[in-house]
Amino acid sequence: MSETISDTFGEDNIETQTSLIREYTPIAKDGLWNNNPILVQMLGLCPLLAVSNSVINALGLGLATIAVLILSNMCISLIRNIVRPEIRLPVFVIIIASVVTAIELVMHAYFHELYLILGIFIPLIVTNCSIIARAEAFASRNTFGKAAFDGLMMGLGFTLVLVVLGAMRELIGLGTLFANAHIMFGEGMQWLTITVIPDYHGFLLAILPPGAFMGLAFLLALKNYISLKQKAAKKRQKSPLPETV
Amino acid sequence: MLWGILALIALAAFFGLLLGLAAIVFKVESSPVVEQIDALLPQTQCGQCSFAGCRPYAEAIAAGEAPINLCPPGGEKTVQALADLLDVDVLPLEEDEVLEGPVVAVIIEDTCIGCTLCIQACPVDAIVGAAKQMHTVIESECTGCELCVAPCPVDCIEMIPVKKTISNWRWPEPQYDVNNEQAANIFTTIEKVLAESTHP
Amino acid sequence: MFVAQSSPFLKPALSVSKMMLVVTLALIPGIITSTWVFGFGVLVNIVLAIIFALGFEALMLYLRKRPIKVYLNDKSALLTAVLLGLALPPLAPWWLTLVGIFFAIVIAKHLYGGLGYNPFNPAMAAYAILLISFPAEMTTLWPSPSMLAGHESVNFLQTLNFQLFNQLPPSVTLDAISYATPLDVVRTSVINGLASISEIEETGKTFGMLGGLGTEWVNLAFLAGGLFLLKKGVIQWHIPLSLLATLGFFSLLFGSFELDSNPSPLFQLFSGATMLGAFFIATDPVTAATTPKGRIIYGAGIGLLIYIIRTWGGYPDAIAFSVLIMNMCVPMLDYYTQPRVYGHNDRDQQP
Amino acid sequence: MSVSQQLQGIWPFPGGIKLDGKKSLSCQTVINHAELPRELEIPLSQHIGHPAEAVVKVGDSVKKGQLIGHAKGFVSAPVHASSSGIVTAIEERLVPHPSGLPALCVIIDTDGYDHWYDCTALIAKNDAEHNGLNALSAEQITGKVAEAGIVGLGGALYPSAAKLQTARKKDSDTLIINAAECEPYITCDDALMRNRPEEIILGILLIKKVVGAERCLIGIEDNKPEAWQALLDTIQGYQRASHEHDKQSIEIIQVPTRYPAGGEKQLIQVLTGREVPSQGLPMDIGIICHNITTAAAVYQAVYRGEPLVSRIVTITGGAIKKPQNMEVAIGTSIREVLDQAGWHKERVDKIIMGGPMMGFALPSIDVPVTKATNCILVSEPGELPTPPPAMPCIRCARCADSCPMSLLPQQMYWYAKARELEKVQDYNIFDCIECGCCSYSCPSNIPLVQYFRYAKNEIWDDERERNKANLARERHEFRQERLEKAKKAKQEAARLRKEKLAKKKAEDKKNAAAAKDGGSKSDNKPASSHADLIAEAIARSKAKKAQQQALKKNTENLTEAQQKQVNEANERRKKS
Amino acid sequence: MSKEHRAMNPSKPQSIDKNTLIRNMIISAALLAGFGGLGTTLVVGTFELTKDQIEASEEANLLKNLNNILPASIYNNDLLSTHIKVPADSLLGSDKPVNVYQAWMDKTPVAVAFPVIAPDGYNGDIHLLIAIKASGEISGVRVIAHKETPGLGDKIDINKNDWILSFNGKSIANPAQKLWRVKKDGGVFDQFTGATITPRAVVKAVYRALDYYNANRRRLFLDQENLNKYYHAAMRGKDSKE
Amino acid sequence: MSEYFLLLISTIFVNNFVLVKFLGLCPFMGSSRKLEVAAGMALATTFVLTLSSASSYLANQYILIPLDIEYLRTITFILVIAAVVNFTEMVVHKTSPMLYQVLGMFLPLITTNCAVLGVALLNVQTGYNFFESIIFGFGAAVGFSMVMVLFASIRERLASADVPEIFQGAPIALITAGLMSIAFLGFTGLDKGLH
Ligand SMILES: Cc1cc2nc3c(=O)[nH]c(=O)nc-3n(C[C@H](O)[C@H](O)[C@H](O)COP(=O)(O)O)c2cc1C
Ligand SMILES: Cc1cc2nc3c(=O)[nH]c(=O)nc-3n(C[C@H](O)[C@H](O)[C@H](O)COP(=O)(O)O)c2cc1C
Ligand SMILES: Cc1cc2nc3c(=O)[nH]c(=O)nc-3n(C[C@H](O)[C@H](O)[C@H](O)COP(=O)(O)O)c2cc1C
Ligand SMILES: Cc1cc2nc3c(=O)[nH]c(=O)nc-3n(C[C@H](O)[C@H](O)[C@H](O)CO)c2cc1C
Ligand code: SF4
Ligand code: SF4
Ligand code: SF4
Ligand code: SF4
Ligand code: FES
Repeated sequence: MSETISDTFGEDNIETQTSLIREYTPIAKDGLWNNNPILVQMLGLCPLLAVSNSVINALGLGLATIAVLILSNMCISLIRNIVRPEIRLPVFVIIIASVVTAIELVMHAYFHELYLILGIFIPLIVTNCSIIARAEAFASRNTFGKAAFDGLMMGLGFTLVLVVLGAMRELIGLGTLFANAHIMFGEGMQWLTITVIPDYHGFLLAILPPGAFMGLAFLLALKNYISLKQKAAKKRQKSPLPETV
Repeated sequence: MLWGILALIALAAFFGLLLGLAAIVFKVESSPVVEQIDALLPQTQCGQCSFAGCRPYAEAIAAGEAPINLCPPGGEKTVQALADLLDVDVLPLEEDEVLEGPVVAVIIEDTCIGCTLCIQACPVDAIVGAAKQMHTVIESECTGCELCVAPCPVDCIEMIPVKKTISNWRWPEPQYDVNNEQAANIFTTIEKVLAESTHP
Repeated sequence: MFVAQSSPFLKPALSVSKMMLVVTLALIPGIITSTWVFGFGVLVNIVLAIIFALGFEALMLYLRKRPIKVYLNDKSALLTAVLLGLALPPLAPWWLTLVGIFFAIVIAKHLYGGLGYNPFNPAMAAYAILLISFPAEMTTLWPSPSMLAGHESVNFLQTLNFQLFNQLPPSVTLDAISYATPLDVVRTSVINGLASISEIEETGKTFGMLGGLGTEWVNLAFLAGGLFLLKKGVIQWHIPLSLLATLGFFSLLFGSFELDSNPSPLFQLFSGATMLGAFFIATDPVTAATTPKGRIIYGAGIGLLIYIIRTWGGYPDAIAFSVLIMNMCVPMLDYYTQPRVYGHNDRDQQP
Repeated sequence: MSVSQQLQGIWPFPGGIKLDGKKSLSCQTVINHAELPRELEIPLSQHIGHPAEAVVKVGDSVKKGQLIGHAKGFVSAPVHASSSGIVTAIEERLVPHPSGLPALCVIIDTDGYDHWYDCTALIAKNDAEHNGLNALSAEQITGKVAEAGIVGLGGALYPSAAKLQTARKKDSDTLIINAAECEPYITCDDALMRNRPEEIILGILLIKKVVGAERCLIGIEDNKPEAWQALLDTIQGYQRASHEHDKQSIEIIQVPTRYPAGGEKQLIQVLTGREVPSQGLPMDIGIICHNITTAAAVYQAVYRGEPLVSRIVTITGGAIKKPQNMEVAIGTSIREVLDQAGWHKERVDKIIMGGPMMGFALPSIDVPVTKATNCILVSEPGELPTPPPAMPCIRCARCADSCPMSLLPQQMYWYAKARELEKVQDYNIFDCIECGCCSYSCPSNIPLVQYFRYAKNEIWDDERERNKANLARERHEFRQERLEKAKKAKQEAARLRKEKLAKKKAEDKKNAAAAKDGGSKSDNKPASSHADLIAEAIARSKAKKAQQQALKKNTENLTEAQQKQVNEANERRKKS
Repeated sequence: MSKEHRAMNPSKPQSIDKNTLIRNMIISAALLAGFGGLGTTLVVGTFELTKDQIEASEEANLLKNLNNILPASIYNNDLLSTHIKVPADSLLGSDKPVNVYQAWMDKTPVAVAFPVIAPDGYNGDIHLLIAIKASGEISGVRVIAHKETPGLGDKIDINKNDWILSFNGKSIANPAQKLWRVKKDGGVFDQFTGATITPRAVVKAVYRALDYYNANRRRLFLDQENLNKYYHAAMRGKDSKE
Repeated sequence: MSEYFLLLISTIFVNNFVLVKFLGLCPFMGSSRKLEVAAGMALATTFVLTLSSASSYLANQYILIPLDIEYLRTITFILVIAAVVNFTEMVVHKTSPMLYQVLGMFLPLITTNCAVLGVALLNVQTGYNFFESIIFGFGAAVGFSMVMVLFASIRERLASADVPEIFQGAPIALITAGLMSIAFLGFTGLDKGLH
């Protein structure tokens, strides 16, 4: 898979605007949909399932992950020509670990409650498989700008799924959205919390571990459904046309 | 604080030494995966996969350069087997058309002029005959790749389906299943056949 | 075209549909006794469950484009519904049944491809989901058995009114009609060190003649139904026997060490849903092990887990969880307990 | 001869099913003789192994018992004319086979005289009581059995002579005679035992002598008391008649009636407690098993010199007016047999050759009776109903519980359905005897046996394809190597030529052009230009002659068969 | 993904010769050490920059938790720095020394706050933080950690239910000892539908905390030094008694 | 002794790493399509988890704490883990080619598995001593392996199930994981009850 990606985005840079768009749109599409780290690559599942029990938690970890992805992709892209294959993995891991720790410290300082809630899953961003996968598959083969953009897009793709799953679970489990908004946006933002279903019984399954698995299953099924529909539509479009080689 | 940096540098250096050692001590032999993949390909050598024969395609798959669904002669079966071997998802075959059963080449003997072009085209030497002699296809060797059809100057090579006989007849996969909409009609066919033969 | 039909051409009378029907019939004594002991809520549950189950089953078959009539006729959804209906607390509100049936039929059964493909027992998966999602409803809505003194009887309409509209007659409070099931009492008192078996015995409200007060008769009825199934050859003896034997054995073993915190084997066997579980739930062909040895281990595993969870775990009864846990092991069990094939040495048994 | 009813213990086999025998339908003492038909259609392949090769031509007149197809190879059996007449055709005709495909048959127009070909017996019947049997050598007997075209009539159709010879080599100690006849409806063995017990016993003695077995066990299901009695009486008669030193041990043992007690492996297990090893033969454990009808056929070949030209067929089923056993000439059309027995044409539901458990539905009734035809079962509606379509497997394991081989049919089914052929083999599909117990017990009506047949077929196919692919790979590599060598040789030659024969330059150029032309030929060229093209091609091929020489002929290392094919092709070409 | 890694495994099949081996090792070590150093520097730098803020956040958080049960208005000392460690006590349900925070208004002791463990929850220990005014009246109780069944026993959590506030203002004598129970057992505290164990455990633990407070009231307001002295003396006393 | 036993029970069943704590999910989902692969992965993980749990304890105790640089925990641990994994690979390769065949290809993958770093971090967080750390790591690994192997065996069975198209593959596997997780909730309270 990695090979095909790097093939698509070769090193030749003609800095015209159209070529920029041509080069960067697929990266964005890949990150958000076609090669989404969760929906397609099935990587980074641990944090996804562990912290998606509310929107705010999801958002918090998602943002941290985006930051790590961008920074680590940038660093790795910079050093990509120096590293020898046998220590490639350890070097990447060290870089990622450094970035993560730095971000962890910042969160510890400025988003204390969020830091406490996310707990072990912040340092565990290091082993979030999608980060090392991006380092290997993309950053180590692409230019700085593209690597950074890829980091952003992959991170966004990850966060998007994380937040959607968080919203799903929070809504079904507790009937609210954005509960505890203050731990992220400060005390003034309590109002953000929306009680969508008043007097809701609460469906605990959604909040508990099994609910995380099942929620993701339904998200994936939805993605499959959309992809299938797209494919069917494409086929329908294609078939009346004569075969051109 | 400086200690921290130093400690980690020391640790990393130690680790680097170790890995440097490992890089040499390790030898990763040419991956046996290629062999395994090659063994799964039908060896028709037809090149429909866009590679020069089955082995190059196997190498490409092993290197991650080609998807597993490019071999039409192998069909779904091969894709499935490759997916199992490589632990990846099954992809639908690239080709839309489905091959109908095995075929072999036959040379229409009256037309053949003995030009040997087909001999040269055949990747598995399944055609025998010397120049100006009539050529013939050894049925048991022919892989049905059709490569000999195009070069023949007199169009005397035809691909024919392998004849169905009692000895190569196979029990079909049962279709008599509630999920199969035609299931209910399958066996009335038999009864009809019998009824017909009973009252001719 | 001639299509070959393979031999054999003889077919026996027992079909899937008939099998399910026999099992449902075998449940009837249990249903009647349950209704007698716990009131009309049991019947309401079962009827609601059947309606919902057939509805969901038809819907899923329609969505999956499968022949609806044939599959509805196999009666497996019916059986799942009856079993879940029996397991739910008799005063369960209608929506609890609805959610349960949704998970049983849609998630645990049809997402896997419907009849025959589900690795987990649908009724038990649904029961477990309800138990962790709505623990309050699932544990408190047990009406006290009709044979308990001071029992306020609630008639059919009143029960229905409560289950559908959450309304009780003004003179009756929920607390007055509900009771802690015997297993619950044992779990909360003994395991938390609040009372010993003998102390509970003295109150006379928990232990009946054989097992838990009230549940013993229900269990006896299910036992009778189970024996009927055995006789009919619908189920084999392996699973129920090994299950009950293991459960009995461990309660005897540990009971002889710590008499006062371990209820008797009879109590274990005739309380809660033991008999229902042993003969009707653990024997679900789809989700149980299939080889003779595998079935024995499967049953013994369930029995042991029931004992462990009832005695040391967080749930008073454990049929559902034990069955689900053993369901997970079924592919492995089937794999490692294959019978010796004719003409093979024991050694080259490894498949 | 020691005779005992129950000297042996009975070792029950696992699984199996109780079936309603339905034997009383056709179970009468008499065996009727079918009339000779106008036309006989005798398939050349009525056995396992290579088909026989026709030795008669169209127009030949043949007599009853005359060889018309000779055996080709060790595992093969000859075919004989079953009545006298004229060969009118040797062509592909529909034969009784589940595929409904035709196969090569010899068609004989009968003359009605039913003249015997000159058949010589090895010994006369009454010799047996004296020294006739001892005078015969084993080779003589097997020779006669081979000549007579006897194949296993219990259903396996394996050429008996081949089986006997192998068993002889392997020092078998026990001969088991399969008289179980466990399939419902079928009574042809039963009828034979009641009517011709002597033939059977004499046949058994012959077989026993050939294989050198010390003892013989006859296994018979306990639902055939008359047949049992008849055999017992005969054995006792022989025992009384024979000398002390000649005493032979034949025991006849009643086994509980449970399908498939007649399966070779099951019967061996029940009678001896031994198990035939997987993928092995009974001979591996010193046992040889033959059907009772086979024994009778051996008798006929040796004592009467008659080859296998007729057999007893049970005609039964709800749509048959008078179910019965008939001795039918091989090659007689089933339609005629049914007409003679009388049938309710309007009530026919299925027509099955063999029993309901292992037989197959006939694609047509215009197919001949063969050596394999033990029963024609014509059912009426409701008698053998087509089950409703298969439901999904509910894993109830009834199939496994009823499998006499202790297999796990549902696992094999899952994997066969998913086409995971290796897994199917892991579950020992090749130990499946296709008895049908599993399909019978399946509440979901899954055609399990058909899945297993399908899977076995697929595995064989795959095996064949794999072999073919390996061969193709080898040949491809060989070719690459050869081309490489040829290229080098050519370059060398070209260099030499260039130096010495500069004048041939012009022709060389032409060669190159031709080669290019040939390479870029498009496939949809108009047909009208054929003639030109041929001329052109001939010219080209001439021009390339030199090149051909360098390209080593690829006909060198061909196998015999391939060489033959090539030669044949050349022959044909010469002719035309 | 993983599979491709395996398939593409970079292979370096040279014969092992000593010089290349050593060179290789050194280069790898240097590179890795270099990046290790770089990364560590980044982290250390960040740490230095955020160190103070982290500390401040930690303190603010703790203070916020304490202020939930100890209104900031009733004391004026630096609550966080005024704490003592008291030895483990079975009444507190802990087998480790326990931190007790002291609240002072000028020089008068106002209240103490300390953790208590209720060991008999339905699924395990329930960790509580309790603040008791000098008068012996409860200022507030909060559940810090528990494993009770979600939806049943977890109503003791202030985020789920106000039940825990029902302890405010209660003291060891108010209500009377017999009434320090859940209603079902004849006391004054509510239980939740279907869950009596949990509230029972909490009520018991709170009562024990009050008990502990009353038994140790004076000592709890000592500073650490005097407290240690006291315990030393007590120990010695005990020793000599034996 | 009984405490260690309880810790083991608790990490294997009650707080199962995969189903309850959500650690190591990528290999759990990724390498469980085939039983053999899953078993190999499980074996390798068991080994690495135990080893890394012990070695990270040592690194923490003898490097980080004395130098007062606990904030460098993540970097140090990941480095140590990578070293341990690689070293193991080397040793195994040299001493037992057979074992290498089984484990070799999985070892590098494990470096980037949350469970491994997770176990190291949780050790420190809970303050386990050396022996407890080893038990904890081992328990986590056994729990992981058990679930992984069972999951793979169920997934193999699912391969031939008639799953609706959009749920085929990962979705139904996740539903299965969810149901397994529900089953594992049955062990809730065991750690307390056995106490
Ligand atoms: C006859 C009968 C008696 C029951 N008694 C109890 C009981 O004493 N305590 C309890 O928690 N549940 C009781 N239940 C519910 C079961 O214990 C069980 O929770 C439910 O029947 C099915 O779920 P299970 O299979 O998980 O046990 C009873 C159910 C039945 C059918
Ligand atoms: C399921 C099954 C049932 C069989 N039943 C009989 C039977 O009833 N009688 C019989 O002679 N052979 C039966 N056979 C064939 C025997 O296995 C065996 O081939 C035969 O007895 C060998 O004798 P032959 O070589 O003389 O045919 C059966 C085979 C199978 C697989
Ligand atoms: C799955 C399950 C979880 C439970 N969890 C708790 C709990 O966390 N706290 C609690 O007090 N009771 C819990 N219980 C309820 C007890 O079993 C018991 O019913 C109750 O505490 C005693 O109630 P009663 O005295 O009101 O009858 C739980 C019950 C079940 C079945
Ligand atoms: C003996 C027997 C026991 C059964 N037990 C259950 C059961 O416990 N739960 C259930 O949902 N279905 C049960 N069924 C019905 C059916 O097998 C079940 O719905 C399938 O799991 C659906 O695929 C049972 C069926 C039989 C024949
Ligand atoms: S398409 Fe298949 S058969 Fe043809 S050359 Fe490629 S791999 Fe071989
Ligand atoms: S004879 Fe023709 S079709 Fe057959 S293998 Fe050779 S080139 Fe291919
Ligand atoms: S057909 Fe094969 S699998 Fe089925 S019962 Fe007979 S031997 Fe067993
Ligand atoms: S008898 Fe049929 S339904 Fe039962 S396990 Fe066997 S194949 Fe499946
Ligand atoms: S994110 Fe945890 S293992 Fe991949």
